[in-house]
Amino acid sequence: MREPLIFQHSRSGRSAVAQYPHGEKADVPAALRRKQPPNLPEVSELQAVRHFTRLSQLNFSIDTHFYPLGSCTMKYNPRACNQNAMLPEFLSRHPLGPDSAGQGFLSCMYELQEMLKEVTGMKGVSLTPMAGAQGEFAGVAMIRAYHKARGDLQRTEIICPDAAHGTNPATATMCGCSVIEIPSLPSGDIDFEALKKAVGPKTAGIMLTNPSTLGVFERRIEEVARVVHEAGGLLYYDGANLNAILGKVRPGDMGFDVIHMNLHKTFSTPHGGGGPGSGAVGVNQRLLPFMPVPVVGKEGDRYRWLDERDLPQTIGRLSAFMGNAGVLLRAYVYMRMLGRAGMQRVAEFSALNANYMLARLKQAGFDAAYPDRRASHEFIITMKRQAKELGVNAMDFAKRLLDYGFHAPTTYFPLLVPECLLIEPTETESKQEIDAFIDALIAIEKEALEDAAKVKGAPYTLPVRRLDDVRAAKQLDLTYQERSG
Amino acid sequence: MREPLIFQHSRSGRSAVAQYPHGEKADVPAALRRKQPPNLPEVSELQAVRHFTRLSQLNFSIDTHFYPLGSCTMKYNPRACNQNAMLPEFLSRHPLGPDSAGQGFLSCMYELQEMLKEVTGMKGVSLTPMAGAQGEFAGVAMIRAYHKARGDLQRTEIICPDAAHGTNPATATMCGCSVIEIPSLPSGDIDFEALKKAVGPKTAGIMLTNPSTLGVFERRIEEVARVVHEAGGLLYYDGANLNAILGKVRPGDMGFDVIHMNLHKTFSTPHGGGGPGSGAVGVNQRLLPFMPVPVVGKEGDRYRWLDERDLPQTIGRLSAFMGNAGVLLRAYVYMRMLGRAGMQRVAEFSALNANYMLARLKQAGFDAAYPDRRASHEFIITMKRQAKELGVNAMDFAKRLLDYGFHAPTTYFPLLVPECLLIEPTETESKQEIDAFIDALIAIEKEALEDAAKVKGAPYTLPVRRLDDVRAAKQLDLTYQERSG
Amino acid sequence: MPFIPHTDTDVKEMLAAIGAPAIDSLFDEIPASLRIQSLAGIPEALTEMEVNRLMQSRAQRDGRPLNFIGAGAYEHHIPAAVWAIVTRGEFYSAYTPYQAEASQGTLQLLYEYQTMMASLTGMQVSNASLYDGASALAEACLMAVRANRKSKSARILVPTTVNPTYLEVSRAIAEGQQLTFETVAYTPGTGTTAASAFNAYSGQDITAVVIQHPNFFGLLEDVDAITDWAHANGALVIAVVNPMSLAILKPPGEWGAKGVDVVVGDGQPFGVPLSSGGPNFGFMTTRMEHVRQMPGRIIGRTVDLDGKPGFTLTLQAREQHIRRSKATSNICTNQGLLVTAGTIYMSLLGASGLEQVASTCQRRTSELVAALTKVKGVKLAFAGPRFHEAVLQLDRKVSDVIEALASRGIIGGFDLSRRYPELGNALLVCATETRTDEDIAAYAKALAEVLK
Amino acid sequence: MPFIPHTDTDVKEMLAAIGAPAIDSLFDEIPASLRIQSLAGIPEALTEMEVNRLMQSRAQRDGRPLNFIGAGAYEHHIPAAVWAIVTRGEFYSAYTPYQAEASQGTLQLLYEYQTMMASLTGMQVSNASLYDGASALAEACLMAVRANRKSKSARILVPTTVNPTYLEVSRAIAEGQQLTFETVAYTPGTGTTAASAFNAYSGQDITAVVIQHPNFFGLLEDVDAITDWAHANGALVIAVVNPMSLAILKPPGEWGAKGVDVVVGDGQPFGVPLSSGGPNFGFMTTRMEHVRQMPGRIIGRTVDLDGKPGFTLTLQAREQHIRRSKATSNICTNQGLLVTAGTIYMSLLGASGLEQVASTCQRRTSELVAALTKVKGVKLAFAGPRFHEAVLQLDRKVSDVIEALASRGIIGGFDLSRRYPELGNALLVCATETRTDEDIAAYAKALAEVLK
Ligand SMILES: Cc1ncc(COP(=O)(O)O)c(C=O)c1O
Ligand SMILES: Cc1ncc(COP(=O)(O)O)c(C=O)c1O
Repeated sequence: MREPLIFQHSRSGRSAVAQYPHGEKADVPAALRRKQPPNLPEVSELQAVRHFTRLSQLNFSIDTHFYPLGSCTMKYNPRACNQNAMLPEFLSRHPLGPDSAGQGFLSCMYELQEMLKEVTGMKGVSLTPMAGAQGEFAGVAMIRAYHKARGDLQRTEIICPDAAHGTNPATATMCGCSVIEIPSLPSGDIDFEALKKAVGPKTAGIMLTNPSTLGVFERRIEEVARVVHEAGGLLYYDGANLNAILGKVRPGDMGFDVIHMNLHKTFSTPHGGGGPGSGAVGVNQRLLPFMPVPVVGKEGDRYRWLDERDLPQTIGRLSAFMGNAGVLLRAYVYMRMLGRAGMQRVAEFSALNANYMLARLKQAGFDAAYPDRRASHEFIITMKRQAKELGVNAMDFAKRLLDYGFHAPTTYFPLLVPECLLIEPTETESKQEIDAFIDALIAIEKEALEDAAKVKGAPYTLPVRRLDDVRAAKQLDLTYQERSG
Repeated sequence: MREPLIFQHSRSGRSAVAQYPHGEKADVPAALRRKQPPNLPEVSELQAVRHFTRLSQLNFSIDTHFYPLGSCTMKYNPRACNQNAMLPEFLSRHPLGPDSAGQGFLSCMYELQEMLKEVTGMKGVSLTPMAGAQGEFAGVAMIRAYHKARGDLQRTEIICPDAAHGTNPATATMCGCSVIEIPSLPSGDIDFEALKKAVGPKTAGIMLTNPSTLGVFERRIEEVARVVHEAGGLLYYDGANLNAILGKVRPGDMGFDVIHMNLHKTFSTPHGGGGPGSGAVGVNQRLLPFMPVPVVGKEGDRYRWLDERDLPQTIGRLSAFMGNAGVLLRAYVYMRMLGRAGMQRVAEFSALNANYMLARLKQAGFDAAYPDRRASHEFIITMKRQAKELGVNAMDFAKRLLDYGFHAPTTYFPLLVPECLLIEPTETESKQEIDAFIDALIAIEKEALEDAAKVKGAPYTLPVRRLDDVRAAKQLDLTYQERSG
Repeated sequence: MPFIPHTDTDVKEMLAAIGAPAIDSLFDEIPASLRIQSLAGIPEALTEMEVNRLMQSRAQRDGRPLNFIGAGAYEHHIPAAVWAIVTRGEFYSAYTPYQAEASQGTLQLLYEYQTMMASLTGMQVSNASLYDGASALAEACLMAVRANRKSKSARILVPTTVNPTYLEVSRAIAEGQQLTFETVAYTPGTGTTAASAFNAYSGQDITAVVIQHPNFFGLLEDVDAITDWAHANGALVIAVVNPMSLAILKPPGEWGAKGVDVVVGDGQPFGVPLSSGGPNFGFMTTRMEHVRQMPGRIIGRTVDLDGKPGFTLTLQAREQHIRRSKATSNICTNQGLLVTAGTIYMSLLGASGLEQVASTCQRRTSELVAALTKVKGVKLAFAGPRFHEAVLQLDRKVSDVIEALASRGIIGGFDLSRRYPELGNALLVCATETRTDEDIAAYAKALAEVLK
Repeated sequence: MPFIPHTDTDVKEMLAAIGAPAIDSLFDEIPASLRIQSLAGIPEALTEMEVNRLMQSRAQRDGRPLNFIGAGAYEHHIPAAVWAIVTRGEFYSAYTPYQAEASQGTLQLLYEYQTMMASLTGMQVSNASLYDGASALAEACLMAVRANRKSKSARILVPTTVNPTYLEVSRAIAEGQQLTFETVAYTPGTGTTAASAFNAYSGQDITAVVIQHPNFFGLLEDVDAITDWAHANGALVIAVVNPMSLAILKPPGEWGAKGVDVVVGDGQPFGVPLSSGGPNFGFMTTRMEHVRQMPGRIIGRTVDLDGKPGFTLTLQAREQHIRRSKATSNICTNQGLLVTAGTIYMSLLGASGLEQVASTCQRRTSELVAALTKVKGVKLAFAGPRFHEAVLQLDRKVSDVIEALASRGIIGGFDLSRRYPELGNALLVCATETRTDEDIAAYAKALAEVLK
């Protein structure tokens, strides 16, 4: 099924007239008035509904397919979270309404802050960052503010392992820092000797994901913390992989000073085809004064927003209001439904699924990037051998998986593992589903042996065949140019 | 895409545990206790969501496809109707709560009754019938009750034209009446002479759809009414085709004594994959005492249910409560959004679409069943010629249309037109969509000329090829037998 | 023009193709004398925004009182996933799966539903729904007349512990075909129907016996003995059940020595909101031998041209669109969307979830009864085993008490005094799993105030 | 186990395949000293039913007061169709379209969105969203520094009529990269920024000038003159706009002689509920020449192996996952689902619908101002042409008035007195198309009571 562009459904003079008032004319000085209407589609309500419903059907999603996209924690998004976040009172609440008219909402936010503190072992939480990357920004900005507040002005270097997610170095740059990259060892742990050499008086801090994006737990984390702290730096925890350790070990206990959490991963708020997310940050005692505002405070029975006046050393505001409130409500509902024991089960069963997959794939002859390590909630296999021997690379496997009815794992990330697939099943997938996926990988390898071209030509059963990305970037076509008839 | 049965996803010991309380044990005498749990699926919440989401995608529907199913009025179902009917207060209202706690709901129902009276030209409306067929039942039962109340006991014959929908004769039987079928003329009007012969002292009434299911307006309706009334019978109006005449002519003015309306057709409540519907009935003065209860009355500012005590001659109750309340709310919202002028436009544009399609198809060489007549909101083409000359019948065209991305029209109904397709575009479809459908029919005819087998083998692009209905009826497989593992 | 996509150009081109001067001329076959120009009594159109405001104010007027009525419609928790899926356009805006190939989603779901309902009730086959529980009972009685070929009487015995509205509906629907309904009184002390109450009819030509279990008072009936009596006397047995109760109660297919013949009820407890009483869905299951007498749609599994499995409407020769005046019923449009809800609900809960819900309902009702009977002026009418409803007797006129409770935000129960005058000031109450300790305490407190 | 599908058998089989004795041993690489046994501070799990009750009571506590604040978040009618589609699982539970072939729905929608936003703002290209309007302004400033190769100063001029929070956010985000923000005061009598106010900077190295239009007071700025001044002085122009206003106002692409360089704003007015301020979506459009400096995802149309059109993420070399520390921004997850809402909203309304909404908002605000300034103690601060917000001056402390109104169910406006002390007791009010005559009258009545 293909679907034309909405502009191709458009005919001049048509719209969904039940959706707007009629007969008013604005009073705008001629020089400021719009002359030519914008090129928006002119369609009926049914046409719009049909078009976007059909478009939706062209997507793979958690609700329709196994979606083991590594580092993204594509777990089931409980419908209750959406239903409760969309209660009419929550939807219609203006962000700038007085606190007295928002005690119900604020109480949820306050409790969410408290729960996140408990889960991470941190002393304070600010919910305002709107995604992981903004959480990272807040974290590194706090680290910088901390050093500045102490007059320690030359600390402008951020250390990142080579396995780090792209947002880590990009964030360091945005905060005006430079990036010192340190390598990973063949074991998957970071090169501790290189770290020792990298730290020094310019070290602002280190950004780490643990378990790392290599799908393994950094075993010498306590020593890492000691080395960085002794050098005067702080430790930033990229919480993208928090799912793996929920209730098993806490970043605060590992020695991290600041952390962001991807609530859209660990706490199962929807990914929405690209967002929204939420990158709530947690801090230890010494970074408390620097948290981004607003933060919810509780005074007796009453909740209120704490702002610049309460936290004069804050790094400031990162959004016009308070961040992605509706996402936070969803995370709150999810956490209440999981409860204490449920949180631990998240780590347990996501680890069980990942280690099971890894074991079975190894058994089937696939090459684990870190064959001697436990998987965290995810793991890497590399298709280097298949690429070399069969001419079928990781991307080919990924595309062929689509034909088998599975979303592909993350491909070619982390960059340091060649031809890699980063596979994260999450705890909400069943053994049956996982077995079917493993069987598909095995079947594709067999296909590749027999007929490599077939695999390289995949996908065949999707709305489009493989797309020409090079042409997309060279012959830029970013908007539809014809006007509607 | 195929999807296994939910039972095939099932594994013993699994369920969506967030959905129910835990730890209670019922207190049931041993002899009355269930021994063996029922064979319900054991799946996780994600598995259920994924399964049913995937199943949904296997359907054609108004929201995804043009669906010109004649006699069914598959028009756009505005989303506002659903949203408002699903306001939490409406959803949680118990049907047996006191009237004092339901004035908001009752006011909607009262106003709906009033609007339906206006639209049909009747004197009273009862909303309780749960679909068209139950509305018919209520209507014929009222006719019988009327005659009985007058002591006119021998009136047990119901006259139906041969074009009548199957529910009409079936209803007559359910009411203990016998059916006298009268033929239609080649013009599409009923055989007036046959009617005159059919009426007499046993005539309870006549059931008519006007415009008829032949897609044409019964031109001699006033004479028909006179003849039936003079013979002592009453006229029943099957409102399935009310869409065609909304605001143009009223059944009450035509001389009908009782009418049902399919709110799920004319008033755009969703068809839901087979239902629910609503078959509200309207009556003229003389049938008022017999209406099925409950009916909403208004006393001063207050609304209350009228029941057996208020209408002692009522034919009684047809449902445990008051019918399909949620459907009625949707119809109410729809009618308020259409308003006075919008209702007339329903008839105008459904007629415009139907007549345009008919004109273009005739031009393209298709055979209209009633080529000299105006189409109502629907019309019939017959594939008799194609069946004979090309060996490709109406069903083959219907199945091949599915491959072209259109739901098929109604096939082989009315029974008296051979190889017929009853096509009802509705007013909410655009000229573009209609043109595309016409082009598809033309293209299929061309295919049939070149390669009849191709058309006869259709569909090719759906989740299944053509299904073996004979086997379905002969080798009954009505439930899945394996227990879950 | 709300919901109409035509541009002026479209209209011009279309009229030209038709050869008509104006849209109005398309109605020229309608006698001019009958034509109307406008619908003066219909208000002007509202925009969606306006209608939302209107409906919100209507809804708010009714509020969300705490509900303690059952009496055939039960407030249960409905998983958010249910209606999120049910209202997907592909289910919501499709129709009866006449084109099976384009409706496999609905058809497969219905096949799954049939499997679940058959198993839940202990029967072999299920149809794809009837309108509601009450009309399903009427259809079951008509079916029994067709199925019980040995009986000529069309007499149906109905205990008075069957929901009185169900009986009324059955009368309204089936009496036209000359069925007669005769009532069998319950034992005053117990609120249940003694099998011996049927002895008066022994040896007579009885077509069918209806048993509601749990009965209208929420009590468990002696279903085995009554079933056996009926079969011994050549009558079929029609069970009316609350499907939720079947999670813990023996299914009708196992009642007595042979099991019942037809099972009906209302599927509302399975994922369908109260919504002022509808739309719900009626269900019906039966033995395979009676399948051709069953009314309503039935879905069968078959194969396609390639031999692959698929689903389709089957046994259509029973239905009105084929058999017309000889059909098993006139039903056409049924309650498909609600069956969709019910099927998703059953899938989410599973047998163990349903058992938990049913068990909790029973416990909560016991707690409710305990709390309310502590209030002065309240006593329990019947002490026997029950599911989740109970009859209380008050020392005050029930309708007054109900109004007084309603003004305190509590919907206190169903007033039995009109239908069962012999019970005095009797109130039927219900607590499902949705009622908390606080809810129950709030009711007890309000009732104490009202009865003070 | 909520949301976990594993049966006991599964667990056993899986552990066996792994060769691990127990699930806990999967964590054996974590230093034992760090392991915790439980999360004592987390409450026990609630069932969905329990959480629903909890959230309903929280929501009811806040109620649905009548809202008259704008200040960056606007209450508009949202067609029911929008969120019915947005929350479909295929949109709701998908992620960034890394596998283009399996994400054509999201990708095509984003391409359509880009087309609409580019046209609405009068620019050539759009990205696929940023977090919100405020952070979009910060990103635009950073982008201007990259794009304005002639300027070395990284100085950005910002009128004080720009939303003060937007400026704060820009500072928080961009100052780390050594941008400096300098404010330009508005003309006290008019509430707008005179082009002449920029003259002090003529000839200096200015990287960019920000213009918010309508400005934070709801007033229309002299956009042409300011744009031309900026371009004449080698500065780029960043427009901050309310997209709704563009239905009636000249698009930034046409401001001055050449049009602006970057347009940002918050898409919230297009189908996104207020929802305590988020999630909204930031939009950004620019000229084609700057496309490689733009942050965020961009979708391009291309062809597949068979030459058929399709959509894919493009220009990824700007992004963090490829360019890492040299990326145009660190943004990764954006606000895709809200863009979905916005795109459906724009499609339903079309240009004429948006024009009606925008016009009605303006009218309603005029009526609100007329009604409120009739109240004793209230006067209008600025009389010039406006969109749908206005500054009122009261004879009482604004925060007290706001609290008093809130207790009457009215959210009366945004208190300007902290940000703009020079305006005295100033209140920023807004009425959109959702406010009826009765709403406005209710506000005027309540205000009169409060100010009595
Ligand atoms: C390891 C890691 N860090 C950071 C991020 C950035 O988070 P976000 O996409 O929410 O900005 C991601 C996810 O995309 C990630 O996987
Ligand atoms: C002409 C006609 N009459 C009666 C009916 C029966 O209505 P329902 O299906 O709502 O019972 C229908 C529709 O199916 C119909 O088309």
